[in-house]
Amino acid sequence: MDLAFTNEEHAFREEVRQFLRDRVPPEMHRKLIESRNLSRDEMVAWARILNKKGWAVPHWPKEHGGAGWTPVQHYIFGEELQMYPVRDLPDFGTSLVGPVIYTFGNEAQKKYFLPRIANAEDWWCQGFSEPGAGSDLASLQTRAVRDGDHYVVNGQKIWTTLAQYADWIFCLVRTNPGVKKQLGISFLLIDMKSPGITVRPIQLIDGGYEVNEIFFDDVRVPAENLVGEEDKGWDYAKFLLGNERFSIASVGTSKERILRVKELAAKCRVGEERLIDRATFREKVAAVEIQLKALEVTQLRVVTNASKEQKGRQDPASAILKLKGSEIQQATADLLLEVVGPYTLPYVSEEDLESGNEPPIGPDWAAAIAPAYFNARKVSIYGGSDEIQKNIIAKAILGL
Amino acid sequence: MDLAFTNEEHAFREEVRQFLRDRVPPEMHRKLIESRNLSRDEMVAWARILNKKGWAVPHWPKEHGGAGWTPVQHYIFGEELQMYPVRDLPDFGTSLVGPVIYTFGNEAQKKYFLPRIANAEDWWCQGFSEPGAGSDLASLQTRAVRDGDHYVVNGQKIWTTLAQYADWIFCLVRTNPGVKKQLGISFLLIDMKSPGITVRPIQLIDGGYEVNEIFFDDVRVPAENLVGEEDKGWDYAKFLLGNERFSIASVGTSKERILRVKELAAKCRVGEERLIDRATFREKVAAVEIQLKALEVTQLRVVTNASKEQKGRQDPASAILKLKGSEIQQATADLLLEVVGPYTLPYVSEEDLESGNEPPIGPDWAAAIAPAYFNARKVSIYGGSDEIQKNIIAKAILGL
Amino acid sequence: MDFDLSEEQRLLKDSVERLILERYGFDHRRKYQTEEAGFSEAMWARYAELGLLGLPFSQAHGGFGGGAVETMIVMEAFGQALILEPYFATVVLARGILRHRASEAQKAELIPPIAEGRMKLAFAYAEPQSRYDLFDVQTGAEKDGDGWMLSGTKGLVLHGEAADRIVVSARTAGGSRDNNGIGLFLVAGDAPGLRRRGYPTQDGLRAAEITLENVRVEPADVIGDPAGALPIIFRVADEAAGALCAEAVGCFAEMHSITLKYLKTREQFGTIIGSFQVLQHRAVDMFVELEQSRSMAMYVTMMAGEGNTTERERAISAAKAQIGQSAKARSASSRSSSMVASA
Amino acid sequence: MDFDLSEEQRLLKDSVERLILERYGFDHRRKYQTEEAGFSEAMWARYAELGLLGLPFSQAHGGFGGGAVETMIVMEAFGQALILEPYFATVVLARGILRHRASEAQKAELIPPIAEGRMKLAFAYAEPQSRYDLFDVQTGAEKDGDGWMLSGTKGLVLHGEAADRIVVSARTAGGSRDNNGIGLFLVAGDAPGLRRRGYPTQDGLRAAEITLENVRVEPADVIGDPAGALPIIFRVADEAAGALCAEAVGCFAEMHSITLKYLKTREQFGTIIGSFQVLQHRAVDMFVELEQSRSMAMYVTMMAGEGNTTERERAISAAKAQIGQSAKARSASSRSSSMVASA
Repeated sequence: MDLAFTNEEHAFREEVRQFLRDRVPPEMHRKLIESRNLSRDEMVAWARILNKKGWAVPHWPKEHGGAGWTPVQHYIFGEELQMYPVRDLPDFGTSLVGPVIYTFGNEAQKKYFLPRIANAEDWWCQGFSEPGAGSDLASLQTRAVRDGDHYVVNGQKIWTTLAQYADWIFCLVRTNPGVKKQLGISFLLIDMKSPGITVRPIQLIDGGYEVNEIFFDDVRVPAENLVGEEDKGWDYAKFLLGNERFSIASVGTSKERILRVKELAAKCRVGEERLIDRATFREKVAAVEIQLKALEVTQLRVVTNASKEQKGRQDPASAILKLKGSEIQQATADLLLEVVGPYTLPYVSEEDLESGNEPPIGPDWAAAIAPAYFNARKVSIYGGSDEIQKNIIAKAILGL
Repeated sequence: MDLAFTNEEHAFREEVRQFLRDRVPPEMHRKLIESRNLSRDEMVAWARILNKKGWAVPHWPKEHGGAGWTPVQHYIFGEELQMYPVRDLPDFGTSLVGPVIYTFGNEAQKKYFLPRIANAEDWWCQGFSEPGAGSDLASLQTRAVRDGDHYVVNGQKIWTTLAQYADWIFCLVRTNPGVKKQLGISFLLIDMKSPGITVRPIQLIDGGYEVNEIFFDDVRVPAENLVGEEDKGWDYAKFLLGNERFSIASVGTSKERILRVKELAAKCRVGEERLIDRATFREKVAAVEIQLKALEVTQLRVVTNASKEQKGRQDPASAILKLKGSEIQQATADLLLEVVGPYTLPYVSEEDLESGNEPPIGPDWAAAIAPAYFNARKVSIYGGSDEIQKNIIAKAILGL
Repeated sequence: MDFDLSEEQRLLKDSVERLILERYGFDHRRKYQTEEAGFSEAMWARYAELGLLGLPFSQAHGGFGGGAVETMIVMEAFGQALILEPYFATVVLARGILRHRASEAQKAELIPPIAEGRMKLAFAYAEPQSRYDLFDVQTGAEKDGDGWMLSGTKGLVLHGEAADRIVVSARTAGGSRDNNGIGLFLVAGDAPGLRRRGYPTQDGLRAAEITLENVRVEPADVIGDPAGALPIIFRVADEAAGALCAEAVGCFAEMHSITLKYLKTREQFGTIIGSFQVLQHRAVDMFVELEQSRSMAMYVTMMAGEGNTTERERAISAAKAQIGQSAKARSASSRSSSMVASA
Repeated sequence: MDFDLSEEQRLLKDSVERLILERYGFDHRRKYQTEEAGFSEAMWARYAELGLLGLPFSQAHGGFGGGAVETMIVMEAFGQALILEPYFATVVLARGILRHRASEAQKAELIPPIAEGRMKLAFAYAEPQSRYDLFDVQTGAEKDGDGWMLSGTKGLVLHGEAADRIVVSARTAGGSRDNNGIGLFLVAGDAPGLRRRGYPTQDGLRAAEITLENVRVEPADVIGDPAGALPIIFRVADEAAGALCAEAVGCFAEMHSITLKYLKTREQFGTIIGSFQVLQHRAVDMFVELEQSRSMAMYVTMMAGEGNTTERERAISAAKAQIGQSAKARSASSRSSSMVASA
C-alpha cells in the first residue's frame, strides 16, 4: 500500500497544469472561478484547444484519437481540469455518443462523426428523457417508423441539456411498440436542422436556460443514421450510461470549491472577526473537507483497481462516487451561499454580467453564487437519481 | 391564539410541584437525576405514594379512581413529573392493561384488578412480542387451547420488560389458528406464578436486565382470565396501543436532560475553558433545544385539540410526537455522553452503585451516562419503530 | 392555552386564501412579474379593498387593529403563492417602524394612504458592508438647520424602487458600529439626491441599491429620537422575522401539498411513485418538519407580545432556525445539509 | 499509488482472520470475558505464536519488522471480533513508546518477553482531570538519588490491571499543563507504592485507576529525556488513533455483514424485511459510510510515515472524525446524530 504517485505520474500532472496555465483563456477562467456559465463559443473554443493538444478524447481508443493513458493518468487529467477549474463542459459528444459510435456504429458513421466530435465541429445533445420517461427511461414513447430509407420520428423529449446549441441529437426512439419495453428501442442520430424539430427552452430556478423540450413532428431521419441494429438501442444506452467516468465524483471540482469558500470567507467580515475565523463555520468546512478526502481516497481505490481489473467489471466502491460526490458538491454550494450571505439576493442575468455595462450589485464575486447553488440541486437527480443509485447498489452489491 | 395557561392550570402545576418536592424520596430523586435505575421496591413505593394522593391513575374514568382532569391538566402533570424528573416508571398496569380491563373486562375482573393496579399490588408485564412477531405483531404463535374451564398456553414471548418483577402478565395468544392472523388472537391475563412459566432475563448492551424471554410450557390459565371475547384480542391490543399518552414525546424528560447537560457542561473544563462556553458545543445544545421547543408546541397543539375533539379521533400532528420525541431523547443522551467524555468508559453495575462500598470511578455523576445512552437506543424501536410510524403516517395521514 | 383562531381571524384567513387560490396561481405570478413594477398593481388594490394593507394599524388610525396573529394568517397565505407585491416591505417592515415610533402627525399623514393602497413604503436598513448587523450603519445624517442631510449607500432595499416613501436608517452620532447614534428618516422615493438602482431578486421580487447624496429631511420626517432608533429597528426586525416564518410555512405547506399530489399521480415503472416506500418516508419526513415549523410559527406569533425582550428574541431566533433547517432538510435520505452542519 | 497488500501482508491477513473466525465468535468472547483476567490467556499465547505480539518491532529486536499496514490488518481483524486481550494496550500503545524512544538496553530487556507473550504492558497517560489533553499531567516525578520517585493518580489505564510493566507519564518540571517537563517511566505492575483498581469498561475490556505513592523508578527505567516526552506521547497517540480507526472499520464491516444477513433472513409481514425499500436504502447508506471509513483507515495508514507532522496529524484527525461520524450515522432515515451536530 502506497499513496505516492510515480515520477512519471507527477511529471504528467505537471504537464497538464502547465497546459492549463498556458492555454485556458483568462476570461473563461475567471467565469469558471465565479461559478458563471460559459457561452457556446467559449466551450467550442476550449474543446478545440484540447483537441489540438490531442486531449479532447483521451479515453477513446488510440485509433480514433485516444491518448492511450493509464487509469491513473485519466484520473490526474480529470482532477487537474476540475481543480483549475475547468469543469462541467458538456461531454455529450466525447463521453456519451462518441463511445457508442466507435463501439456499435458502422464505418461510415465512425469516419464521419468521430473526428467532428473530437474537434467540436458538431454540438451534440442527448434525447433520452421524456415527460413520461424519467427514472423509468425504458418506458419512452417517441416513435420512429420506417418509411423507405428513412425513419419518421414523432414525439417529445425533455430536459435536453443545451439543445438550443446543438447540431445533432442522439435519440432513443421506439421502433417496435409490440414487444417488452426494453426490446423495441433504437438509437438514432438526428440532425437538429431537420424539418419538424422544435426546441423550446425551459427556464430553471437559477434563471438560466440549461435544458429544453424538443418536439419531433414527422421528422424524417435517414436510415443510415441508425446506430447498430434496429430495436437494440437499449443495449447501447446501457453501455453509454455504464461508461464509468472518473470525473463523476467531481472531487477536483469540490476541492476547488472549498478553496474558494476559504478564500472568500477570509475576505468576509462578520462583526469583529473574519468568517473564516469563526469556530462554528470552520467546523462546517472541515466536515465537508473530511468527507471529500474520504471520497478522494475511495475514488483512488476505484481508479487503481480499474488499472488491474477486467474492463467492464466495476469496483463496488465506484457506486459510491456519484452518491457522495453529489452530496459534497451540494454541500460546497451551500457553504458558498453562506459565505456570500445577504448579497446572494440580487439576481443578475448572465447577459448583464457578460455586458459589464453596469458595476455589479454587491461584491463582484457574489452574483453567480445563488444560481450555482440552485443549479447544484440537479446533481442528486440527473444521471440516475440518488434513489435509483441506491436501488442499484442494494441489488447489485448488497444482494438485497 | 394564546400561549398562556389559566390561573387554575398554574395553580394545578404548583400543586404538582409541591407534591413532588414533598413526596419524592430523596434517594430515588438522586438516582433519577443521575440516569440510574430504580429498584422494584422504589418503584412500588412511589406508585403507592401517587395512589395515596389519588394520582396513580388520573386518566382512568372517575368511577375507577381517575382524577377527572382536563387534557391540559394531564399534560401539566406529565410534564412536571418528567421534569422533576420522575420518568419512565413502568406503566404496564396503569396505562396499558388497566384501560383494557375497564373497557373490555367483566365486572369481576374490574373489581379485582383495577384497585390492585392503582395501588401497585400487582406488577404487570406485557406479553406481546415473540421471536417471530416483532413489527408484525399479528403473526404471533403462542397458542392457547381451551381445555374445560382453562386455557393451556404454550409458546414464547420475548423483550418482556421487567418480567422478572412481575406478578401478572397480559398476553396475546392464538386461540384460533385457522383464520386470518388478526382474527384468531385472544387477550389473556396470566398469573406469573403459574406452573410452567420460565423467565429468562436478557442482558442488554447497557449491562442491565431490563427485558426477558418468557417460556410457556403447558401453562393452565383459568378461562375467567380471558378479557372480553375469545378471538377478539387483536381489537383490544389495537385499543391498547392506540391509547394516546401525552407523555410519549417525553418533552419534560428531554427538558430536564438538557438542563442536566448544561449543569454538567458548566462544571466540565476542556482545556482553558468550560465546555459550556465552547461555541461549537453551544450550537449543538441549541439545535436540540430548538427542536424540543418545536415539539413542545406541537404537543400542546395536540393536547388542546384533544380537549375539543371527539375521543378516538387523533390529531394528525400527534403522529410526530413519538418520532421527534425519540430523536430528541437520543440527542440528549448523546450530548450527555459528550459532556462526560473519557469517564464514560468505566462500567459500574447498578449493584456496585447501590452498595456504595467503593468510591465511584471518575466523577460521581458519570457512571450511568453511558448505560443511559445505550438504553436510549431503544426508544426509536419500541412501541412501533420509526419505520412503522412512518408507514402509518404515510398511509393514514398523507394518503400514500 | 389556545391554538384556535377567533371568528374574525378565521374569516380573514378564508378570504385571503380564497383570493390567493383564485388569483395567484403560478401562472398568474409569472404574468404579474412582467408588469412594469414587477408585481400586480391590481392585486395591490385588491389587498387594500380587503383591508389587508391597514391590517396591523389601530382602528383609530384607519386600520383593522390586527396583531401578530392576523399578520401570520396573511403572510402564511401569501407564502403559499410567493406573492410579488410589496406587502412585507410596506406593511410589515416600514409600517412596523411607523406603528412603534411615528408621531401622531406622521401616522395621520401616512396610514390612510397606505391602507387605501395609494402609498407604498420600503425600509432601508442594510448597507453593503453591514451583512446581518443592523447597527452597522455608515450612512450619515448631518444636522442641516432644523432638518437633516443624508448621504451614503443603502443596500438590498426590498421594493425600494416602487416605494413612495422610504424609511432610512442613518447615523447621527458615534462610530460606524455603535449602538447609539442611529436615527430613522422618512424620505420620498423621488427626493433630490436620491438614486435607486432596482433589480430582481432570486425569488422574483424587486429590490434596490439606494445612494443618497445630501438628501434633505425636514424635521417632520424624522421618526422618533434621531439617535436612539436601534431598539425599534431590532423590534421590527424581530416582527419581520416572525412574519417571514409564517410566509415560509405557507410556502412549505404548499410545496408539500404539490409534492404529495405528484407522488399520487406520477407513474414510473408501471406504478405511482408514491407507492415506493422510500418516497413515502421522505414525504413523512417533510410532513414532520412542516408540522414542527408550523408549531414554531405559531409560537413566535404568540410570543410577539412577550414583554421580556430576551425571551422574545430567543423565541424568534429559535423559530427562524427551526424553519430554515426544516425547509432545507432535503429529507433524511440525503445528508447534504446535515453534513454541512455536522462536526 | 497502490492499495494492494503485499504477499506477506495478505498471508498475515488470512491467518489473523482465520484465527478470529475459528476462535473468536461472540460466544467465545463471552466465555473469555469470564476468565480471571477478563480475557483469554490462551488466545494471548496464540497471538504470540502467530508473531502478532512482535509484529511492529524490528527484526533486530525479535520482531517482524511490520509497519502501519500490518497493524491495520491485525486491528481490523480484531475489530471484527472486538477481542478482549491487551493487544492494543501492549503492542500499539506501550510498545509504540518503546519503539520510538526506549534505549537499546530497554528494548533488549522488554521486546523478547513481549513478543513471546510473557509480558504485558500498559500505558498510563491519562489522569482524572486531563480529559483529552495529553499534556495535562499532574502526577509528579521527583528526583530521588540517581532515580525518580513517582506520586499521583493515573486514570483509565487500559488493561492496567493485567500489565506486568506500566509506562507512566509524569511531570518532572513545569506547571500542570505545560508542554515541557513530562517524562516517561517504566514501573512494575506490582511495584511498592502502586495500587491498581481494576474495572470493566463499557465494551467489556478491562481498565484501571492507578495511584502511585512514592513509587521508585531506577535510572534504567527512565524512557528517553525525562522532561521531553510529550512529542513522543503525541506521536504514539496518533498511531493509536490510526490503529483504532482500523479496529473500528473491522467492527463496522462485521456489523454491516451481520445486518445484511439478518435483512436477508428475517421475515415479517410474510416477506424478508430486506425487501423493504427503506431498509435497502439504509443498508446502502451504511455501505457508503463503511467504504468511506475504509478509505480513511487506509489513508491514515499510508500517512503514518508522513514526515510533515501537521499533515500527519490532520490526516489522523480527519480519519477519526470520519469514522466516528460514519459509525454513528444511524442511517439517513433518522437524523438524531446529525441533529445534534447541526446548526
